[in-house]
Amino acid sequence: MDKAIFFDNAATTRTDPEVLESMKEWQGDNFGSPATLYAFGSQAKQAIEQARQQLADLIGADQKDIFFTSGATESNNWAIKGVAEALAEKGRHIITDQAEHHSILMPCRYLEKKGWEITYLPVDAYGLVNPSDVEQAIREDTVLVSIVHANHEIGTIQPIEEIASITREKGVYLHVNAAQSVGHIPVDVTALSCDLLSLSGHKFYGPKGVGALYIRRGVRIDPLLHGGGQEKKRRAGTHNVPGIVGLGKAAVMARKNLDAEIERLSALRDHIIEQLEKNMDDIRLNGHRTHRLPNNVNISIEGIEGESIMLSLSYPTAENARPVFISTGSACVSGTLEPSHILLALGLPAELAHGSVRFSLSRHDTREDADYALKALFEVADRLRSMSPVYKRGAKQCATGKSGEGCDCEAAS
Amino acid sequence: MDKAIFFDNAATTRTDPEVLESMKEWQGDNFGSPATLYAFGSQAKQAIEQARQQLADLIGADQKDIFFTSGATESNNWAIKGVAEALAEKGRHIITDQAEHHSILMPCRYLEKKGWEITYLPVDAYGLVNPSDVEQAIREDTVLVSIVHANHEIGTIQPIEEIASITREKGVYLHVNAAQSVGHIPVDVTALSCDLLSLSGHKFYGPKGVGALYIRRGVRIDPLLHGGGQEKKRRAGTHNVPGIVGLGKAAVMARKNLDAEIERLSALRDHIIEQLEKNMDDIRLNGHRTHRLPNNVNISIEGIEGESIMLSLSYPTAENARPVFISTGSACVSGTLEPSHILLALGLPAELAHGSVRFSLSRHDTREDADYALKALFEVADRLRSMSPVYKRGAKQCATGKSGEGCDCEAAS
Amino acid sequence: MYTEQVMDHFQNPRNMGEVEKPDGVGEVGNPQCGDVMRITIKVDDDERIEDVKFKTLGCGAAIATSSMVTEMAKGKTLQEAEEITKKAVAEALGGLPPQKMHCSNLASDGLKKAIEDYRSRHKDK
Amino acid sequence: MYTEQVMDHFQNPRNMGEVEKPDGVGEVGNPQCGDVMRITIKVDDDERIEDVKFKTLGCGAAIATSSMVTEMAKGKTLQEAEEITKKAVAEALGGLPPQKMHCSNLASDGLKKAIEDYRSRHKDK
Ligand SMILES: Cc1ncc(COP(=O)(O)O)c(C=O)c1O
Ligand SMILES: Cc1ncc(COP(=O)(O)O)c(C=O)c1O
Repeated sequence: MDKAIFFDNAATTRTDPEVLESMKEWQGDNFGSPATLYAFGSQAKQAIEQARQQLADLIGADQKDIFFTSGATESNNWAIKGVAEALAEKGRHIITDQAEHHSILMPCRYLEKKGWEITYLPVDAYGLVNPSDVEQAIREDTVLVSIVHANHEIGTIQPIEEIASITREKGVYLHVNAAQSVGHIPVDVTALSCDLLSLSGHKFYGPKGVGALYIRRGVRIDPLLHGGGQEKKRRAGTHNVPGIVGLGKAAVMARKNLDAEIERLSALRDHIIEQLEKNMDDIRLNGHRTHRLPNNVNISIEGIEGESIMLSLSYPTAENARPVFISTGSACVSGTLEPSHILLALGLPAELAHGSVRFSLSRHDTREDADYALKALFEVADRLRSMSPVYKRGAKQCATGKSGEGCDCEAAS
Repeated sequence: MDKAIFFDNAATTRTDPEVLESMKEWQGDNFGSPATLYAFGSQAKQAIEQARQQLADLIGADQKDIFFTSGATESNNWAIKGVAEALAEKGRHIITDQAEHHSILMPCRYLEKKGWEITYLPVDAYGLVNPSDVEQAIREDTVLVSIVHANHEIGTIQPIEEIASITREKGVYLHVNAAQSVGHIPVDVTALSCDLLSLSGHKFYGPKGVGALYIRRGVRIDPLLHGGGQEKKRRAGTHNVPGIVGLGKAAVMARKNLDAEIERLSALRDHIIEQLEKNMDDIRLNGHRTHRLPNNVNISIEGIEGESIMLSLSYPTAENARPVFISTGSACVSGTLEPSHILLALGLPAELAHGSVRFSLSRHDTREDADYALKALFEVADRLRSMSPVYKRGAKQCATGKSGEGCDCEAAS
Repeated sequence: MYTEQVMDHFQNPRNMGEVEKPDGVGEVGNPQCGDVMRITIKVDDDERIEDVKFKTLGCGAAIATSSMVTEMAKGKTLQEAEEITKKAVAEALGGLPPQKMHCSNLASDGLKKAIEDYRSRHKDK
Repeated sequence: MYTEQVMDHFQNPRNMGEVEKPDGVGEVGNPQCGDVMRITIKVDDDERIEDVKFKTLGCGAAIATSSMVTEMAKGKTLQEAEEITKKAVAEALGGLPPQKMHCSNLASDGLKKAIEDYRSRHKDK
């Protein structure tokens, strides 16, 4: 197999070899648990405290406010359910939005079943939450606002600072899911002014199965994992020392490369978007053109369906020897019959959500890779469109059944 | 430093080099997420399904009933809070015992605050739960009984089968925390007849940060981590593929060596106990002499305190060049002022709990290692006893202040 | 997740396109659901399917089952073709992932609809 | 977690044992709490601590602070010795882990009790 092009880095990234290297010592002779007293354990303890500092440095936090978890899903569940439980006496209302990741929406839905009330704010056609919507939604009994920093599917970056100035004034906690932003764009808890922030190692070249929750000092939150006294009794469980050390290393590397990578990847992203718009008819960019992660491109391709695009790209052919791995918001891959709830939240008709593809780039990807993938995509899209019973060039297929320039789809999105 | 003797394997074990080897592929070129469709992800999916089967084979389960978690702490929290929430309508009473691990007791205490009622059964002088106590404690509104398979501190193995026959008859779920038993003694969910079972990779030479919860088909339990559709929508979060693969490998290795290791370690354990009893005055064995993990020795040494023993052993000296790492139930290491709740639950006076030391052995330890550690312990104990203002040979120091052969401590335990 | 046969039919679809001057046309599905299938047939005097083609908007399974259904239908009498079940199509492809079974439903539905269309036109005559 | 000084005093305790025919004895702590400390002192005619020894049941910090307190007290007048604070002992050891501060408390308490004992005996005379 020729070298694959992996453009699905929003799903997971390749653990950096230096990160793997940093973990080795703690998988070998130095395997002791940091909770123990003897010399052995205290080396492990120093190692995780160093990692805590490294991660704190990346996000501008006090290292005392960093709590290691098994990943962003745990951090998000902890933030939402932990604050809800701790403040249940004060109130049972939580605000989030319709375009959040499932690891935010599902805990919220669960709380709904248990008697909490959740407001799911709309987002605009670019996926942006309107801060004044947040302001209007806050009530006496609101205990938490949870908004993602950067959307994993469309890359839209939310106006967190503006939202934070509202939650701060109203005395409501703000949780930010930064799983997609940490290590990719500047994330500074002081600048963002949030109270809680989630992150996941494998989203920025760190190991899988490790993440963290930042909890600003003084924030009231119940534990999610109760047990031993680890993490100042706030998150029990034997420390995953190699994972935590790897997370620290990933933080150091991300911090060092951040500015250069943002510049490089933003240029690459814009090049891809430009090429797509130049070479393909009847496509649309999903998400915001500038308030956007440097590594995210998401388009809808009219008249064809995402899984078949993804599948075609992933199988090498004689002409395209390098497999290209991407993702799609089509229902066909979600395991349900619904396309991406995020694309629908933008107002996109279902058929355009089914026809969406996401490129998410990594620090390893070059312009050559991008051009290769683009060429492959053009060919695949042509082939699939030639098979499509509905696609007619320039004639937009709409939910309403109308087509052409003046169709309702444009208006709706 | 001369080669250390690590006798704290109940805290954590060294990840086996073969396990580390098995993980490499999934940390390198094959880093894709199993939740994706393309070829890449489906290889990862196959790998985790193979690991699921390997783990299922070790515990006699159907692979469909295995759910991967971040470790036994998560599994225990999930089992207890998940069943409690799912069956809250049926009743809010849970039964456990006083000698459980904190990752069981703390979720229970938390539920108490939230309106559940918990019965903490006593244990006998050996740490055993009496099945008829379970029977008597079960009420109309009891939804769960949670009993550890093997105690982490004193190694006592509970009569799970007998307890299960009661819970089964009464129609109450039985959860078994098998963190210390899986990979060390036979664990078979069919023989044990339990409904849920927790385990942790790093307790049997697997990686840290990965574990599993066995959930018998049909058992009603809410998720603890809500989010993406992983693990049949019961445990969200990107799969820790290398960790899961390593857990599977650890299961295969444990299964292969189980019988031989039980025999070897039981003999080594009994040798250590014999030597201790032959060479030291005024000690007592904690836990059961035969219903005991093959790798656990726990004794109380009168007149001295555990942290100082542990500390002395861990620092090499001219005579004892090899550091020996053990643990203790003394308050001095618990971070609180209380000695081990498990030793107290046996009826042991606090001073004997402070003076307890635990040897927990691994597959790497030889008789030579044990003899070295014993000799070091004898010397350390002698030295510390010579410093002790209370130790007088043969005169037992009691909580009651009485001493000598007829003292109340014996009666109480 | 797909069998080799599925991938083969997906990447090298048989009978893709539209029969010229078709005797019957069947269109099923809906772009909002992500699947649309259009089957066109040419029927000979013995009521045999002389030619059949498909156009499909949909996932890998939808395309592969379309291709397979046309292969299976070609040369069959209308009655035989109507009896091609969703299960038969899936089996001919070496199986489909459970969540994809509805796609293969669509393919045989499209064929049935084309045959119905042929019949309704010929009733009129 | 312990400083080098703590480990040094723990592994090579100074003044371990009992002064013969002590002029004052101070015992503090309780085996149930895991710490017992017995300080014995010999006081010269100028009310200076001529000799001082300890016996301690307890953790590393308890033993190290006992050893350090005796070192600090030796040669001091009773009044000076009484002024040895828990903080001073901890500092002399290069610091103690926060959760261990109560252990160093005990050491200076034991010394104070021994001095009190001396005084109460001498009041009688
Ligand atoms: C925005 C966002 N939040 C949360 C998560 C969950 O992270 P993890 O799967 O590492 O728990 C992801 C990735 O899956 C994500 O993209
Ligand atoms: C009996 C028992 N249960 C649960 C646990 C928790 O396991 P982990 O720390 O891997 O979550 C441990 C070990 O710490 C244990 O010994």
